[in-house]
Amino acid sequence: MTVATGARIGVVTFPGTLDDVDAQRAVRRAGAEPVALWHGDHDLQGVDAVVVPGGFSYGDYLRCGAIAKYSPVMTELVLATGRGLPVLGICNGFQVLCESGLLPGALTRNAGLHYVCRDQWLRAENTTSTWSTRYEPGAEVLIPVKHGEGSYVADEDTLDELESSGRVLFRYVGGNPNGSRRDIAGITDTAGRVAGLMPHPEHAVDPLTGPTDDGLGMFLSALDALVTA
Amino acid sequence: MARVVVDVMPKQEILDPQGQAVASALPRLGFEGISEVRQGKRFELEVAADVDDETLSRIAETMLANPVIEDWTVRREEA
Amino acid sequence: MARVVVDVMPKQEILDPQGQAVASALPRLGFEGISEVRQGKRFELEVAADVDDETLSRIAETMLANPVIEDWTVRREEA
Amino acid sequence: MTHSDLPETVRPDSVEHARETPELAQPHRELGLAEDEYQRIRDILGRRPTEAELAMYSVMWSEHCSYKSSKPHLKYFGTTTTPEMRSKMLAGIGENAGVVDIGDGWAVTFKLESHNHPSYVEPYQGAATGVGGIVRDIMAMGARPVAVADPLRFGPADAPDTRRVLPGVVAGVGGYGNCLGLPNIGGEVVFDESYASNPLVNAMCVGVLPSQDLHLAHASGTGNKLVLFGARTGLDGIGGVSVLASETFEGDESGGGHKKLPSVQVGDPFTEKVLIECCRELYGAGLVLGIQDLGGAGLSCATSELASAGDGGMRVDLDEVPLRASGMNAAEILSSESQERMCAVVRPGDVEAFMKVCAKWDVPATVIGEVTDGENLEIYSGDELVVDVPPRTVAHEGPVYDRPVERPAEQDLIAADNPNTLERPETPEQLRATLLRMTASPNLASREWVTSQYDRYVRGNTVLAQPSDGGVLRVDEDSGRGIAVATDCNARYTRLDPYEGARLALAEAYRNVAVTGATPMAVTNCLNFGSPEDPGVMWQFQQAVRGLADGCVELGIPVTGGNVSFYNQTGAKPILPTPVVGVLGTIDDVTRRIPTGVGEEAGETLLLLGE
Ligand SMILES: Nc1ncnc2c1ncn2[C@@H]1O[C@H](COP(=O)(O)OP(=O)(O)O)[C@@H](O)[C@H]1O
Repeated sequence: MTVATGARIGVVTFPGTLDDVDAQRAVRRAGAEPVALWHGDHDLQGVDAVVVPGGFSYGDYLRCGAIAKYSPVMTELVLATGRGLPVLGICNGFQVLCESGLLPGALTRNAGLHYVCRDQWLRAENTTSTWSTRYEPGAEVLIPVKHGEGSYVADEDTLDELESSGRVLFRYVGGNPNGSRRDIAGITDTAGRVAGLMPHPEHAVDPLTGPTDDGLGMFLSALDALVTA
Repeated sequence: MARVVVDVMPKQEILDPQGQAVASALPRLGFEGISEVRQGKRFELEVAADVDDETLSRIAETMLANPVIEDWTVRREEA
Repeated sequence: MARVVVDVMPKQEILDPQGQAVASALPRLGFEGISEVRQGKRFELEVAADVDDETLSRIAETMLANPVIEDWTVRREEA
Repeated sequence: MTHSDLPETVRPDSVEHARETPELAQPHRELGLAEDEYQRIRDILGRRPTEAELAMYSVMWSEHCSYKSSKPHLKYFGTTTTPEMRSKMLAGIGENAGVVDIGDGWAVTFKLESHNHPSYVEPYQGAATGVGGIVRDIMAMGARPVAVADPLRFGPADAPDTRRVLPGVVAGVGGYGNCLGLPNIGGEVVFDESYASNPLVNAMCVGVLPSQDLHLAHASGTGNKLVLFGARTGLDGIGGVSVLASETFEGDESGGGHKKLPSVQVGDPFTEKVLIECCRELYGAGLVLGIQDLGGAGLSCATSELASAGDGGMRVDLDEVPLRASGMNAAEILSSESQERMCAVVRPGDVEAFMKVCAKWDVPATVIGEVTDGENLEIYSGDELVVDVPPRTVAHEGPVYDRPVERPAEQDLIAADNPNTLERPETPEQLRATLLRMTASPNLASREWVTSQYDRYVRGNTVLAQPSDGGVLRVDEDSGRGIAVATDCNARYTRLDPYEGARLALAEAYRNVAVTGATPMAVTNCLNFGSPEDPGVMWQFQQAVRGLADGCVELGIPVTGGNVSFYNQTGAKPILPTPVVGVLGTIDDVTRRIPTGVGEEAGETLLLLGE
């Protein structure tokens, strides 16, 4: 695998994706090369990791992420995760990963029924996953949330299993913006390589345009993992 | 107690982007033969026995549907 | 051509904030006697005659509903 | 096929048929055309208009499209703008939106638009399609839309109807804007009794483009193709035109299935988002000669404006227009206000490449006509010529009215009732009570419950948004060049003195841009007033235009465009005169922006500037 300085991180664009430019900027800021991946291509262009960014893929009219999961690029992505490719789904990307079955549970309408855009405190719960080693255990970070359907739900057994195996990545603190079960903001797969997160680390990479640069750690963590791999 | 179902659908002449999104995705997934899809809402209400049809219609018309762009129907389900 | 209706409802054990919001607004508007409201989706499909029930179920299960959180039913409407 | 083969109701009312039936009674009054306006159309054409022509003239000569009452007053902006004020202006009044050169090779285009009445009828969709419309105006300049702002006015916060209208409007602005990926960086929420049955939903969009890429909406060059792309055309927003079918051909109300149409349009923000990306790619590849958005008045407006601004004629074939509903007639197709559509003029040799880009984005696109060396706009439905008009008479040479202007007598009374007569808080308790009352006032309370429903982060260039007085956006990541915008209007002041009120709105927006660290450089506006047929309202309007224009001269920045919304009233009672002013500024380096708020460290000095 390539070393971090030459790491190439793919950023998927579906029709209706919005935060792809931001995810690419975050990847660049972290020191890697962003590679644009088009929804209609059966081609991951040999990237070392992939970000599925936020937005409203295909308008999210049926259900968030429901149509995106069928795109050619997702077929390739699901296969590649089987070979260990790190993937981060942010917001709509998280919804797509859940719909695709790469992560358990589902994201439903915010409890308050409104779209919520605000700066949100999160606590790092798992700091050993591919996407979170740069955070101290229990560290609190400030990152924007912006979504209308971000309430994480899963059955009790799944929630217990996520907790006991340390797969809760971040938890909301200082107020739960959407009614997520157990204040869950993000989770990982069993291997800790595929992660999904409702808040937007790519919007917290520069205090000029975001509340903090606390989100950069996620991208840097992935680069670290790519070096040592 | 009775179960009442209110179906709310976008009016025929009104654009239904949701239904359209589903209809155009189906062939891509290999499902042929679906020529049109419209997406609306379904409400299930648990209703006390003394709530009459007129009240149910008023609820549908004022709360559950937006008559400017949606049609609605109310029906009581057999228990 | 046949008209097929797919109803998709949130599972009983899943919180339904939309239905709850309706239920709690009703008394404020003077509508009493509605003890519970659940809100789901209704799809109306125009389907070619040769599309079989199994295909329709697959469409409902894989696309129109998310079985993690939703139940669904498919039925053909009488013409 | 000849006329007589077809039943009355499906036969298109052709130019030929119009010549044959000069006496046929037409529903021009129902379509809002005055007797003399109708006569003028007959004079222009030398015959009665066809059904399709009548539909076209009636929408294009409406107050909304023709500015027939405001034009004589708006001229004042032009006559007061000096060459020096104009020096950074690349496009101004007369184009889809104003454009200014901000330096480093970048141009910025911005405009305010109203969607007041539709938002009262159907708050969510009205507001959503209002945002959609102004965004397409910006796209039509060749720009990438980069931000929106939404000045809003509602009735009293506790009125039941406000509870219906406000949440819908806010959700609509958010739902559409958020889905387009445009950060919301400003706006206003103001409550007043006068807006109770007439809320104001104004929306501003800002776009950026490399200055050499400016696209103006012209159709010229014989043989060039007219391409309609985006959503299909349906029966949306043609409620008014349905009188044609029923009156002209005595169709019965229940027949034909086209009657009682909702004049509400439903927005599809996903289609618009894809349209934005598709347009960016088309411009980037140099595949577009001219472009026009389809807004109010749909194809009538787009075809006549493109042809009118060009140097030739145009031929359009309505059979090529992709329809969403079956059996639409020519007048309906021309008047449909289906959203998310654009019209481009393309060289014949580029059509294939144009279609390829559209296919990549899954955007339906169809050649519907071409530029001709004739003079008229000719529109065919099947083999029948249904429109044959000089385009300028539709788009640019509509009627103009010098409406009576009269300062209302009550104005003196209002002015005499000055604040000196009000009681002042004197004791600490009274001061405390006043302060508490003010903090609790909906007009002063935090707007976070509105702004938290809008995405302000998307695209990663938002440097300042709520609660800042002005929104600041980074335009160039390398140089740090950015822009600032603010919209303002205090309508109560404007009621007291429309001239000073408009100047004040300008001064406030100017200050709000200046305090971010940016230098104000251009102005847009949305002039919301009551009925122009009320001489008192016309006086308010005239005074406000003068105040705004004179203020611009004093500050040395030009009005680059705007919008007029008349007939905002309930019965005979007009809204408070509400000339919303938008100011755009530029900042060399966004890292030097000045955030709003008292500093974070103890011991900082607070200074009061000004008198
Ligand atoms: N209040 C105003 N001040 C300055 N220019 C205005 C004003 N209202 C309209 N205009 C200009 O008049 C022209 C015609 O408006 P246009 O954009 O065609 O109207 P609309 O888009 O509302 O149909 C535009 O260039 C617009 O900028």
